[in-house]
Amino acid sequence: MFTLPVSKLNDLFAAVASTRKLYLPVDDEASGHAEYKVWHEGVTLSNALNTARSAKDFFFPQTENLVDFKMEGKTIEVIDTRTESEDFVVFGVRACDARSFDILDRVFLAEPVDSYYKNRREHGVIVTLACTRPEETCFCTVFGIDPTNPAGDVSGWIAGENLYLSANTEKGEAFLSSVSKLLAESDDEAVKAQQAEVKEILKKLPLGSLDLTPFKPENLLKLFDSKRWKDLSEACLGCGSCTFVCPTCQCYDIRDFDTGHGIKRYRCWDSCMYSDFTRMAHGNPRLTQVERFRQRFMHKLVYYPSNNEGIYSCVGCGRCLAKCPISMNIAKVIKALGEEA
Amino acid sequence: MQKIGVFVCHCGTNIAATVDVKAVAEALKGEPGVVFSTDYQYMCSEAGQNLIKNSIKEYGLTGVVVCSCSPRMHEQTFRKAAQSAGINPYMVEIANIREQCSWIHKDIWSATEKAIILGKAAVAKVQLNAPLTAGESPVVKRALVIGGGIAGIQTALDIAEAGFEVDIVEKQPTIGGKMTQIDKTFPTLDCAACILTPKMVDCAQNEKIKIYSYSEVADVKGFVGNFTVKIKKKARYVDEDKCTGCGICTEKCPVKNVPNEFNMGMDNRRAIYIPFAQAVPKVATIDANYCNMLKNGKCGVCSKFCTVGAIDYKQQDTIVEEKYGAIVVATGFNPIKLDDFDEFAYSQSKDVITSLEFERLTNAAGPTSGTLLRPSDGKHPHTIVFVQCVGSRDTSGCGKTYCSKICCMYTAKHAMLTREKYPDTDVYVFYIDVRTPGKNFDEFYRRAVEEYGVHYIKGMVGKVVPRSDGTLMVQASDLLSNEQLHINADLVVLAAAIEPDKSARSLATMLTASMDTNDFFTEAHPKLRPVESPTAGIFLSGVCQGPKDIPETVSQASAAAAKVIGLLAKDKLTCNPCVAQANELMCNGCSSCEKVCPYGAITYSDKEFRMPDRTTAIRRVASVNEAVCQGCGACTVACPSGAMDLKGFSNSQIMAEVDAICK
Amino acid sequence: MQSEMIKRAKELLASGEVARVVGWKAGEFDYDITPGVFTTAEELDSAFLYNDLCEANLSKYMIAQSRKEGKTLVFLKPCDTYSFSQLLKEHRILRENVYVIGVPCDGKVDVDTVKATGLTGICSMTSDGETVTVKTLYGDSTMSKADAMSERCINCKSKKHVVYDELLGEEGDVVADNHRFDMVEKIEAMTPDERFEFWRNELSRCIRCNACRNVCPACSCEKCVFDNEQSGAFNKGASDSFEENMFHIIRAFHVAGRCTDCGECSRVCPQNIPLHLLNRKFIKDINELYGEYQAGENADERAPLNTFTTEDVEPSIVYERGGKQ
Amino acid sequence: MDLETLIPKVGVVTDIRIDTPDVKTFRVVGLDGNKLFEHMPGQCAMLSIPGVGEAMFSITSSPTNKEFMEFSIKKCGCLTSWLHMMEPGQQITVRGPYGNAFPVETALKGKDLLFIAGGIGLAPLRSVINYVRDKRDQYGDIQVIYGSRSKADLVDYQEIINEWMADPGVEVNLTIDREEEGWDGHVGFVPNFVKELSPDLNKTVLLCGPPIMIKFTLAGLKELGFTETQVYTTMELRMKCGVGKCGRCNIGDKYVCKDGPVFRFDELDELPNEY
Amino acid sequence: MQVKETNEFKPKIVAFCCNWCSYAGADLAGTNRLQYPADVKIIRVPCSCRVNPMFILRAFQRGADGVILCGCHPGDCHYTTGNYYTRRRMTLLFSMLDYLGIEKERTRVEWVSAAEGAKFAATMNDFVATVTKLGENKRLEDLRCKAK
Repeated sequence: MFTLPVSKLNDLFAAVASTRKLYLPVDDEASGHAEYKVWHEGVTLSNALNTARSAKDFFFPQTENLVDFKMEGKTIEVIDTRTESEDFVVFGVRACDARSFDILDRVFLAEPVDSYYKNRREHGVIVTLACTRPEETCFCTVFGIDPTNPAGDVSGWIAGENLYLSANTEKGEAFLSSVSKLLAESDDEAVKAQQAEVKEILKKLPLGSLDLTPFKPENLLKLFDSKRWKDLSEACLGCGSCTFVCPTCQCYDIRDFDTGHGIKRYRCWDSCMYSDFTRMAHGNPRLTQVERFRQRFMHKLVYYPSNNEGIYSCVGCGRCLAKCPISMNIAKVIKALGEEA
Repeated sequence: MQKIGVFVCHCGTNIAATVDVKAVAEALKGEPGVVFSTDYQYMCSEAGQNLIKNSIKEYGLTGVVVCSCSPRMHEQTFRKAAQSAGINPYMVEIANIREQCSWIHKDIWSATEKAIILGKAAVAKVQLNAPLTAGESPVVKRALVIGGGIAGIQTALDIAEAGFEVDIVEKQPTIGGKMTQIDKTFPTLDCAACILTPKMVDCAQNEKIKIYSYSEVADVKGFVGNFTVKIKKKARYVDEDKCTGCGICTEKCPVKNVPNEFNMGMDNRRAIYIPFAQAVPKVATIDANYCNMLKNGKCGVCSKFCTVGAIDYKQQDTIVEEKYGAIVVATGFNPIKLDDFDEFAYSQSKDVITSLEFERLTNAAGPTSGTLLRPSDGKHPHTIVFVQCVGSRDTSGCGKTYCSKICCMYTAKHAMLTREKYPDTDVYVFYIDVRTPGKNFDEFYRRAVEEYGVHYIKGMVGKVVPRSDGTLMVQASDLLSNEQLHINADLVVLAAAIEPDKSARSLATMLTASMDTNDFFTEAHPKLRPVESPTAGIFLSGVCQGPKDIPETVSQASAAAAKVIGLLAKDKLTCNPCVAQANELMCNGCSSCEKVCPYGAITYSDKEFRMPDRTTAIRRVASVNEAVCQGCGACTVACPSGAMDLKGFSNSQIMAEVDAICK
Repeated sequence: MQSEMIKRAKELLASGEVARVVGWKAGEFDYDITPGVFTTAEELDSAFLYNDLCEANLSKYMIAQSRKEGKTLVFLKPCDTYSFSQLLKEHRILRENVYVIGVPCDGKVDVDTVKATGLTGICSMTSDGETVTVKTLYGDSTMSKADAMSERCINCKSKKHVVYDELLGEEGDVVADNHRFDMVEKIEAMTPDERFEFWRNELSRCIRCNACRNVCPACSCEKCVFDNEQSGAFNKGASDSFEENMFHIIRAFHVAGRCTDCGECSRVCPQNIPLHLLNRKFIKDINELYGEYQAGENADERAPLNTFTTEDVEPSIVYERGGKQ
Repeated sequence: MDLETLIPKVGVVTDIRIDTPDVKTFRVVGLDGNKLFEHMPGQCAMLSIPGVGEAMFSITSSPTNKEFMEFSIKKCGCLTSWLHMMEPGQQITVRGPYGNAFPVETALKGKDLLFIAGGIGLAPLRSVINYVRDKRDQYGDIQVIYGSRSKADLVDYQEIINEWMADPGVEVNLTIDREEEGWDGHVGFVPNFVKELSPDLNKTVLLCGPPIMIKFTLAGLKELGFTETQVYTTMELRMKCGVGKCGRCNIGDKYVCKDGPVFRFDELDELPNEY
Repeated sequence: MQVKETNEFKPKIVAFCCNWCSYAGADLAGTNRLQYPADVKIIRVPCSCRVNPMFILRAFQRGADGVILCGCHPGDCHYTTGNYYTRRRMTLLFSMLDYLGIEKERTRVEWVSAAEGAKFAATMNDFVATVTKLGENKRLEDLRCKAK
C-alpha cells in the first residue's frame, strides 16, 4: 500500500494529467452536483459521495458514432471511423460504480465483443475511492459490495490527512509505478481503522437489510406474474431518468443520421421504460407501462442473474432513488415483491 | 423512391445567358431518384412540353422537376403536360431559376451554382411528393340571404333573376329594412319608398324568392356548396297564408299604447300590427309583449273580427331546415344608442332627436304626416342645429373610431329639405369635416350651402342645455373663426354613428366568418375579394361589411349576387388539393388548430380507435373539411405533435428543401 | 388535512360516487412520496399521505384516469388546478369522470433544496408548517420551512384553486407580487455571450431522459415530435449540442402559452437544469407583448399563440429591446 | 481494430424476384461477387439501407447454396418499402449471421420432418427445406403444409411447383383461404388443413407463420397427439444489435437475436408470455 | 464547370416566402433585374404561417447562417390572418433564440408585398450583409452536418 498526503493530491493529479487525460468528480456549481470532469490546474476533487451521472459514460457514452456511410447512386461505402482510444484515468470511482463495470463487461465483452466498449475499457485505468459518508439511499452492501474496500485497477482511501492507494491489477500496478515518485510505502492501519468506523455507519443504513432471496431464476415466472407490478408502475411516467443515471443499464438504440454529406450511424442510450422501445410495425410485446416497468426490474433482479451466475444487475448506488421524478425505485420494488413472496 | 426527370429551360437567353444550363442538367443527374436530365430552349413551348411528355413515357418517370421561370408563370402549364402524359399533376415541381436566379445574378458561376442548388431542392421535394387529387363537392343550387334590407333584397333579386332559388331571412315582420324609414335619398332627392317598395313587391312575387319574415337563423352547418341552415320562424300568432292584410284587426285591437318602432317610438301602434302600409309580406303580427290574450288570456278581439280566421294564439316558434349552396350576409346596421352622450341632452329633451327620427318627422307616413313639428310641443321649429359625427370618428371611447360615411350627406339633405320647405328656419350644421366623395355628392352639399343658405360651421357642439322656455341652448365652438357660439335652437338633430346589427356577432360565430373589432364582417381580401368572407361560400352585402350609402350598398349587393351566381352555376366545386390533413393517430384533440383556422375548416369528433392490445379507445380527433380548407398551413404550426400536415407543402417536403439548400 | 382528505375519499368511495382516488403514497423515507391510485379504504389508511412534502402535480394522471370506468377522485393543490384546467381546455381530460377536491398548499418542502444545504444521509424529514426537522445518519437538524422550499414555491404564483368540485380548507388568492421573473430578467441582462455560456453550461448536462417532457402536463401529445422518426425533429440521444438546444427550444415553444408554470420540469430534472427558466421566458414575453396571460386560469380565453391583434408588435422588437449587446 | 459485428458489409442485390403482391425475394452477394458469409438454416441477418433503417430478416436461401443468399421480404414498414422499390444493382448493407438455427445437424437429423407454414412464414422454413432436400439421405420423410390467403400470395410458388413437388421424397400440401378461379387445390385455413391431413405423430414439426395461425395450429397438433417437444418455431421481435446487447428482444432471460430465433415450444413454455 | 476558389465567407441564407406576396415580390425583383446575392435561396410556402420554428432550426442545423421569413404585410394576408400568427410565433421564437445567446440578427421577418420587388432586393442585400458581418453560424450548428 502506498500513501500520499492529501495536501499533495494536486501534484498527483498534475503528474497523471501530464501523460493522459484524468477524470475526477468535481463539484458543478450550476447543478449543485458532482460530475466527472477533466482535471486541469485549479480543479479540485469533490467531497460529494458520488456523481450524479454514473461512471458508465467513460466506456458506454450517451451517444457514440459507430460507422459512417457514403451513398452515391446505387453504391454504398462503409467507413470505419473507429480510432484507438486515448489512455485515460478515472479517479475517485466509488465501489458501486466499480462493480458496475464488471456487470457491463459481462454484456459488452461477451462474444461477439463490442469493440467500442472494449477499446475504451482497455485504455482506461480506474482508481477507486472508498466511501466514508454513505447516504440513506445507499444499499450496495445488499449486493455484497464493500464500499470501504472498492475494486478497480487501483483501490484508494482518503483517511485523515492521507490518500492510500493499492493496486489490484497489472494496469493498476503500472499506474502506481508511473507516479511512484510521489508515493510513499505505507501500512494499512489507517485504512483498517477507517473501514471499521464506516462499517458501523453501514449497519445503520435504512436500506441495508433489503432481502434479495426471492429473486432467483426459479422464481422467474412467479415474479413475472406478480400482481404488484400494476400498482408499483401505476405512477411511472415512462421517462428514462432511472435508466440513464443507472450505472448498469446498458440498453441502446442504433440510429442513422443523414448529415447531408453521408449517413452517420450512431448508438445512443435507450430505455426499456420508453413506450416505443419494443414497438414494431405490427405490434408491441410490451404494450403498457406495467410491462415496461416490470421488464426493467425483472432484468436487473432475475434475467441478468439467471444468465450471469446469480450476479444482480444493480449495484445499490441509489441514484435512481434520488432521481426518479415519482420516487418509485428498485428498493420499493424489492420490498414489495419480497413481501409477496 | 421516385423516378425523376429534370428539365432545364434556357428560356432563350433569359436563363441561358447567366446560368450554364447544361451544367445544371448534368449536376442534377447525380441526385437520388433522377433518372433523366436534360435541357431545352423553351420548355413551355409545345416542343418543350412534348419533350417532357415523351420522357415521362420513355423513362417511366414518376416525378418531374422543371428548372425554369417562376411557378407563378408556368406551373399550371407543366402540371397539365405531366397530367396528359399520365402522371399526377402534383408530381411536378418547378425550380425558379429565372426570376429568382438568372435575372438577378450577373456572375455565371454563382448563378449556375445557385440554379443547381434550387434544382436539388426541387428534386428533394419531388422525392416526397404524393399524387394529389382535387376533391369535388356538389353544389346545392339555392342561396340564403340573411337580412331583408335593401342589400338583401337587391342580392336576392339578382340571384333570382339568374334563375336560382333564393331565400331571405328577415327578423322583422317585413322586409325593407332601414330604407323603409327614410324619406328621400341623396343626392337625387327621390322618394325612398318609391324606389324601394317596388323591389319589395318584386321579391314577394318572384317565384324563385321565398321570404322568411319574422325569422332568424338558428344554426348553420356544412360548408361551401352544402350548408344546412336551421331557420327559426318566430310565432307571429297570425297564419301568414290566411291573412289578407286587410288591417281590420289592427284597427280593432284595444291595446293602443304600443310604441311604434317604425316611427322611432314617436307615435303608437296596436298590439297586433302591420308595420307600415307597404309591408311585405303584408301580414299582421301580434306583439306578444302587449297582447292581452297572450298575456292573460282575456281579449280575443282580433280573432273575432278576422274574417279569414287567420289569428292563432297557439302558434309556436317553428324551426325550418333548408340546404343552401351559398349564404349572403346582409344584416345591416343600427344607429348607436346615444345614452352615453349626455352633453347633447338626448335623453333629457324630446327635442334632441336623431337623424333617423328626423326622417320620420319629415315623412308623409310619419307621426306628423310629414309636417316638421317639435316632438315636445308640436310647434314648428325655427332654429335647427344639426350635429355631425355623434359617436363617429370618436377616440374618446364612448363612440366608434370609424367614419360612418353617410352622415355628411344625409345631414346636407335634411338641411336642404328643411330650408326648402320652411324657408323661415335657420339651419346650422356643425361638422368636423364634410366628406362628400361620391358622384354628385359635393355638388349636392354645395347646393345646401350656396343655394339654400345652410349655416355650415366647422366645430363641435360642446353642450346642449334644455332651457325652461323649451328652447335648447347649444354651446359650440367655431374652429375657423375661433369663436364660442351660443345658439338658441328649437330642435337639435344628432347624426348618430351607425354600427353593425347586434345579431351579427352571433351569426358570424355560426358561419365561422371573421369579424373585425367593430363587428363588421371581414372581407376575404379588401381589394381582390371585397364581397366574399374568408370563409368559402359566405358573401357580404351592404353595411354588415362596413358603412355604406344606398348606391354603394346596392352595387355591393349586386356584386355579391354575381359571386353567388358564379358559385351556384357550378354543378361541383373542385377543391384545392393542397389542404391540411390530420393524422388521427397522432391527433391530441386539443383544438389548437381549430382556433387558428380562418375558415372553420376543422371539426372534431370522438372516434373509436383500435389499440394495439385489441381494446378500443375513444379519442377526440380533428378532421379537415377539404372543401373549406384553403391550405394556408396555420394549423400545422399550431399543432404540437405534427399531426396536422399540409398536402403539397408537407413538413418533410419543406425540410427536404431546407436540407438540400443548406447542404 | 390528511385525515380530512382520507375521510372524504372514503366517503366518496363508499357511496360509489368515485371508483378510485388519486393521491400521494408514502415511501421509504419521508420525502420519497409516490403518486398513487387507491381503490379501497384500507389502502387509504395504510398509505395515503398529504403533507408539506407532497410535491408531485397529479393533474396529468387524469388524462388516463378520466378514461377509466367510473369517476376518479383527485386531490389538487392550487397550482395543480391550473394544469388541470389547461388540460380540460385542451380536451385532454374528460371532466365528467373526475371529482376534484382542492387542497390547500402553502409551499412544499423540497428534498433537493434541503440536500443543497449540505445535509446528507437524510432518513427522515418532517415539517410542522414552520420548521422542518431533518434526521440524518450523521445527526439531526432543523431549518425554517422557507429555507427548505424550492424556488417555485417561494415564488408561488397562486394559492387559488381555479377548478374544483369541492374544496378542503380555505381558498387562497393569486399571489400578485411574486418574483418569478427575477432570474429571467437577470439572464436577459447578460450579454449574448454570457447568455450563450450560461445556457450551454446548463443544457450540455441534458441526458435526454425525457423526464421533463413526460412529467409536463402540457406535454401530453399522443406522439411527441421528438419520438417520431417521420417528424423531421426526431431526436433521441442529444448527439450534438444542436440537438440539446433543439429539444429544449422546441419543447418550450410547443408549451408556450399553455405552460402554467407548475415547475415540474425543473423539479424532476435529474441534472438540475433550470428548465422552467425557458418556459418563464415565453410567459414573460407573452405578458409583456400581448398582455398578462396565465395559462389554465380562464377556460374561455384564447391561448396567446392561437390569437392575435392587428396591433401586435413586429418581430423586430427583439432587436430593439432585449438584453445587453 | 477488432472485428466489429455492428459494422456491416456491403452487399449487392443482383436479382429481385416478385413472389406475391407484397413479397419480393432479393438475391444478395458481396462486392466481390461471392457469398457474404456462411450460415445455418433459420439464422438471420441484419439488412439495411443507411439512412432508412436496419432490420433483421431470416435468410431464406439454403446454406447449401454456395453462390448467394436470398431474403424473402414482405412490404410492411419504412425499410421494407424501400427495399421493394430497389432495382437490381442496388447496394445494401448486411451483417450477420445472427441467432441460432434449426437443429438440422442434431435433433432433426434422421427425423421425418413436417413443415407447416402460413404466408410469409415460409421464408425461414425455405432455408431448411432446401437444406434437407440437398441432404436428402440424412433425413426421413419430408412433408410441407403451406397455406396463404390466395394463390397469388403463395411465396416461392414457382419453386414449390417446379422443384419441391417434383422432388419424389417431398410431399407438398398447399391450401388457400378462399375459393378462387384457377385453383383446384385445397381451400381452407392451415390449422384445419393440418387436422384434416392428420400427419404421422412421429414427425418433427417446424412451424412458422402469423401468431394467430401458430396458436391454432399448435392447438390442432396437440389435439392430434403431438407434444410440444416435437414442435419448433421461430420468433420475431424488435431488434437493433442482433447480438444480445441492446436489450430489446428478450423474452424473460432469453434474447431472441442470440438465444433464438428458433425455439422449441416446450422452451417457450418456461418463458414469460411476453411476445 | 470551373470551380472558383474563394476565401471570403459566403453565408448560406434560407428565405421562406409566402406564395401570394413575397414570392411574387421576389419574382418582381427578378423581372426588374434588381440584384441581390446568390447566397439567398428561396423556399416557397403557401403562407408565412406555414413556417414551423422547426424549419428554422433545421436550416441552422444543416448549415444555414441566416434565415429570413417573408410574408404579406399584416392585414393583407391572402388567408386573412396567417401573417398575424407568424408575427406572434416568430417574435417569441426570436426572443427565445436571443435569450439563449444565439445571434438574433441571424433571423428576421420582413413583410414584402407582391409590388415590392425593390424592397425584396433591398431586404435581401441588407440581410446578407448583416449575416456576412456576423460570420459563420457557430452557436446553433450541428457539427455532424458541417464535416464533409
